[in-house]
Amino acid sequence: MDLKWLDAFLISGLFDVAMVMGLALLLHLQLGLGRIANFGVVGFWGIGMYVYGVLYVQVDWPFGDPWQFLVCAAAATLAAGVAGLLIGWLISDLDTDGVLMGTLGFAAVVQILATTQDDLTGGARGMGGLSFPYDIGTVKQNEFLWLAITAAVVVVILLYVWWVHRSPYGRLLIAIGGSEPLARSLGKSTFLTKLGLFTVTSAAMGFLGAMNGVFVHFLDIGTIGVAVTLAAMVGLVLGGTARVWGAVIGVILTVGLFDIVVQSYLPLPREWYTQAIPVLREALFGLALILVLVFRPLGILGDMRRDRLMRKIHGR
Amino acid sequence: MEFVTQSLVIGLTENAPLVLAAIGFALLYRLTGLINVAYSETITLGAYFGMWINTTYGLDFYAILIPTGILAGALSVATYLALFRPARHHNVGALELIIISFGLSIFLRHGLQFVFGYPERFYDVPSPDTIMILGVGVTSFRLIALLSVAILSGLLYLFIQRTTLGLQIRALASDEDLARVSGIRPLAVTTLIWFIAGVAGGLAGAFYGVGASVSPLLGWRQFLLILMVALVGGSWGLGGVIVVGVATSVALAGMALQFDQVLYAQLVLIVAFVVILKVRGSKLTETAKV
Amino acid sequence: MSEAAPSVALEVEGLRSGYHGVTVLKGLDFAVGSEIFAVLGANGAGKTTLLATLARLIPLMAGTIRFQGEDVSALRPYETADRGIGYVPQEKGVFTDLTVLENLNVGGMIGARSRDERMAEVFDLFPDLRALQAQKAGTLSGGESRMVACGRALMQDPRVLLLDEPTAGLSPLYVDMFFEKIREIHETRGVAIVLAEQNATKALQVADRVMVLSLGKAFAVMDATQLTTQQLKEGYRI
Amino acid sequence: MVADVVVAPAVTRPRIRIQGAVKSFSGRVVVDVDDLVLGDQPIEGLIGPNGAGKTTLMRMIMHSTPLDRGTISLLPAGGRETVLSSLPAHRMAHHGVVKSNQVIMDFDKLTIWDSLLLAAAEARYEQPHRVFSERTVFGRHEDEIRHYLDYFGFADPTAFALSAGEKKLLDIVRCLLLRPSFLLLDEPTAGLPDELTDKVMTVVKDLAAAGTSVVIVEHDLNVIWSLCDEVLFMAEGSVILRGAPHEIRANRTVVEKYLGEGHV
Repeated sequence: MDLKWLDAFLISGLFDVAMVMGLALLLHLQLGLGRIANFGVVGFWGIGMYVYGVLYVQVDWPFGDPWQFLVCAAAATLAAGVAGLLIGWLISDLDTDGVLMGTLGFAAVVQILATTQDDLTGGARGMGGLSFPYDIGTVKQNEFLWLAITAAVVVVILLYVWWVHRSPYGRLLIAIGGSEPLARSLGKSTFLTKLGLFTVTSAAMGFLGAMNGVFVHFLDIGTIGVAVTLAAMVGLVLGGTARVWGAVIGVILTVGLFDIVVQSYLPLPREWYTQAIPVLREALFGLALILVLVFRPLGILGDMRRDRLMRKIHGR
Repeated sequence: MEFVTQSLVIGLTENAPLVLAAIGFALLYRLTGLINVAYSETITLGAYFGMWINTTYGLDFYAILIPTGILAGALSVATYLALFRPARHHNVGALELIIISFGLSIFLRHGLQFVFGYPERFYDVPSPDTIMILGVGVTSFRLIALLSVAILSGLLYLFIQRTTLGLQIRALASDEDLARVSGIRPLAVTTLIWFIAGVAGGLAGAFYGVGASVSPLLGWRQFLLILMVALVGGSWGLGGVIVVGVATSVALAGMALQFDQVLYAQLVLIVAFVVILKVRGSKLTETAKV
Repeated sequence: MSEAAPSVALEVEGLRSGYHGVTVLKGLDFAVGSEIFAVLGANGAGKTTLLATLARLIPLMAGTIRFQGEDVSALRPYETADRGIGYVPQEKGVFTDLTVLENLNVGGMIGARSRDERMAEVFDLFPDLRALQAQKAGTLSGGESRMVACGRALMQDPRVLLLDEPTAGLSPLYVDMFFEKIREIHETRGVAIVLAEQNATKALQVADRVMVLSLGKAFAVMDATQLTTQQLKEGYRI
Repeated sequence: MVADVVVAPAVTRPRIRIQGAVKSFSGRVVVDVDDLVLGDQPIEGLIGPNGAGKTTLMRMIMHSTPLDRGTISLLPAGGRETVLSSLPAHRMAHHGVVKSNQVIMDFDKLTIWDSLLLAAAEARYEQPHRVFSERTVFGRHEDEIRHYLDYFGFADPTAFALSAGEKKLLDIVRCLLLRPSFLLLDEPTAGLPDELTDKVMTVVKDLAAAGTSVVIVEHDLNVIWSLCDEVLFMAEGSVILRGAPHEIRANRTVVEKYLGEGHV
């Protein structure tokens, strides 16, 4: 495979876009449909990444890749799912304030544990030793394949979200997001539904975290900061929290525009790359979040159009 | 016994600004119902304002408190008038308001980083003396900070509880419609609240800054703790915030002494607070509107 | 107190209003002079909506409200409060987190006369409150908190007082006392009173004129003495 | 307290029994029901002056307002007694106990079809792994929903409910789709035009004739007098009278409580 046209910047830029898009799509289910503001996305993603990394590197597995990857990724997914179940149980009957505290607190707990358990995680020094579960040639070819796999996973998530909108489950989530007491009076267990939603989406976030660990090869507590949550949130909000394609469009316009176009193709002073650009990125993302929510709270795509959807799937 | 006194002294002196910050945050929360994540940047900017006045004009630390408080208060009011009030008028939901404040927090924090860079900065103050209290060495600054925070908290408490303006604030927080028909102007009173909260946050920032150093992450590092103290303590009023704030400070110091890693203390506190919220939350499921 | 109120305190024309897109009041016309004006009607007739609209808490869908000749339809509640409309809502008339004294002080922020003087008047009117000053209003009994709510509104020195079912849920002893007080407030202070009430008998004992509301429309507006039991029963649909 | 108008309970009708149920808000007792059985008659009306506790009692039955003390239990037609007051709010509908809302409530992001499919859908299809079950759910409930849509004449059921009347009606149809065995209606006709009120009442009568127990709170007493088999009169938190509509209507106490004593 000739990948001359593809430079390393572009691959990692595209990978970032795919990763954040996956998270934003999952956040869409929580925030856009269920109206649960998860401010701890990075916690679930991070716990997946670290569980994967620690199991992959520290445990002496009797089998090699790809089984080693699959087993460790499954464990990471499970761990994130259990965390989602626990956090979901804690916050499902709390209001937005409680949800903010619980999810933000969980993200902090994950970061604290990654720092303090440094005999396992490498703490602030970081942890190496991860690699792709295959070897098909050059570094670039390996990275490209992983990018393709990740993109496929994101497409699967997108399809799932697309189907959720067309299912009784999605309808229930929208109802719960709209009025929980009313949904309860119709016999719906809002608590269990939210719990299930949190468990499933968190597990998927954990799986994405594991995939990220594979790509970056090196785990570092700096990567599990609030920037991940922000990127997913700003992408989703810009595109439209309530729409299936909101996360896709929004993430392309935020992370895509910044990580690929600005970083790779704009002639910025060289010394900016180490410190100034990431900082500028966050500041701009924060600003975008404010501007969109004040002036167009439903994002580019606007509100969900259930009337059109109902006509499409059930006829007039 | 030594452990107890150590925890008390260290906790109170090191974390005194936490109480002040939590009071300001809780006031805003109780009156406007808004969880203002950007409050952490009010604290950070307070620290920067203080440092800027201190190093530019060579003023004594105590002389800078008044301008610092006013600047931070003005900043807080500006965010209200420029952002949160228009957002309310656009009928932005409560959840979106929190996300807006989250965005503002990130914007300000990273804007500061962009302007000032990462290096930690310090106030230009004479190096403090160390005083022994109950067998624990404490710098004079921290001691005075504790004293100042205690006085400021007391003044704030008196202002809210005893003055006419404070009464308007509490009336508005208690029942907005009834306050309006009683002749209270919501805009004026709400602006006042944002100002007071800003002053409290800014001064807390100045005390944090002079006690250690100033960096763009100063406020954000404290935010979760402030949020937890305000949410859990706030249901018992301002007094509750103060009590929970002090208890948290002491517990933090005590656990820091016990564990080899300070982070474990935070870990325990986060878990404890979320569990408290959960237990109380289940009890508070009062009448639904169905 | 001695100063006489203008002959027409409130004039209402073509008033329509309601909540959540439901029109509750379907076109009301009436005027309130210096008198006790009782608004009678069964549950859901629109009494509470009417008073909240007069207090400017609910926006008008159509019509005008004039207060002492001035169009107040577009004013905000605190502006009408400043001009002299006092309002005691149904049930939720007190700041539960504040003490009795503080509740009264909130009302006392409006008006030119000294607060102590007005406070003394309120305590003369409701002597029971004197002993309860330091108590949180949320811990009071129903009758006590109604007195606080009334007292708070009176501290504003209103020219018109809107009372929404001041005796709902109170024991008979308190009910009698309250209706005496309403009469007293009107007579000694010259305050015009709009009294929403379900209990027709009591209201008719103190009112000068009555309006019977039935499903959002004025069933009858007339002198209190002329209203017949049959008309009332029809208005209430019993 | 309850006047001794003894009616032999119909055996097959589900009933709700309220025992020693007390609820007070900030010190004021709003509901204090000693022993009350609802559902002996097909349609029972609950009336009373403001603040009598009617809506609160309904909410207590649905357990959306917790009881201070006492129990509320369901005696189904041929089945075991269920203590409702110890169940979470969402379990009521599973036992067939359903209530319409006094205040207009709607899911503003769901269309009319959505809202009705939501009410009709079984929990087993609303799981995260069953995202392909829409056709099944639609197929199972399409006829029933179309029946109600046609009957009440919704303008465009694929769109959102816009007017207050439409939302109110939607709320009632949602209740009907839950196949209630015990239906509580809290002011079902407020805000509805007359012809729709009649349609709602016809449905309620049919439902009652088919074995559902209906309890209705309504301010428009004309509806109560014409529709109910029995009327319960509530004042100061308890039911002080029950009887046939004409008996209640002629009763001195009722007139007194509504209009005040002396107006008889």
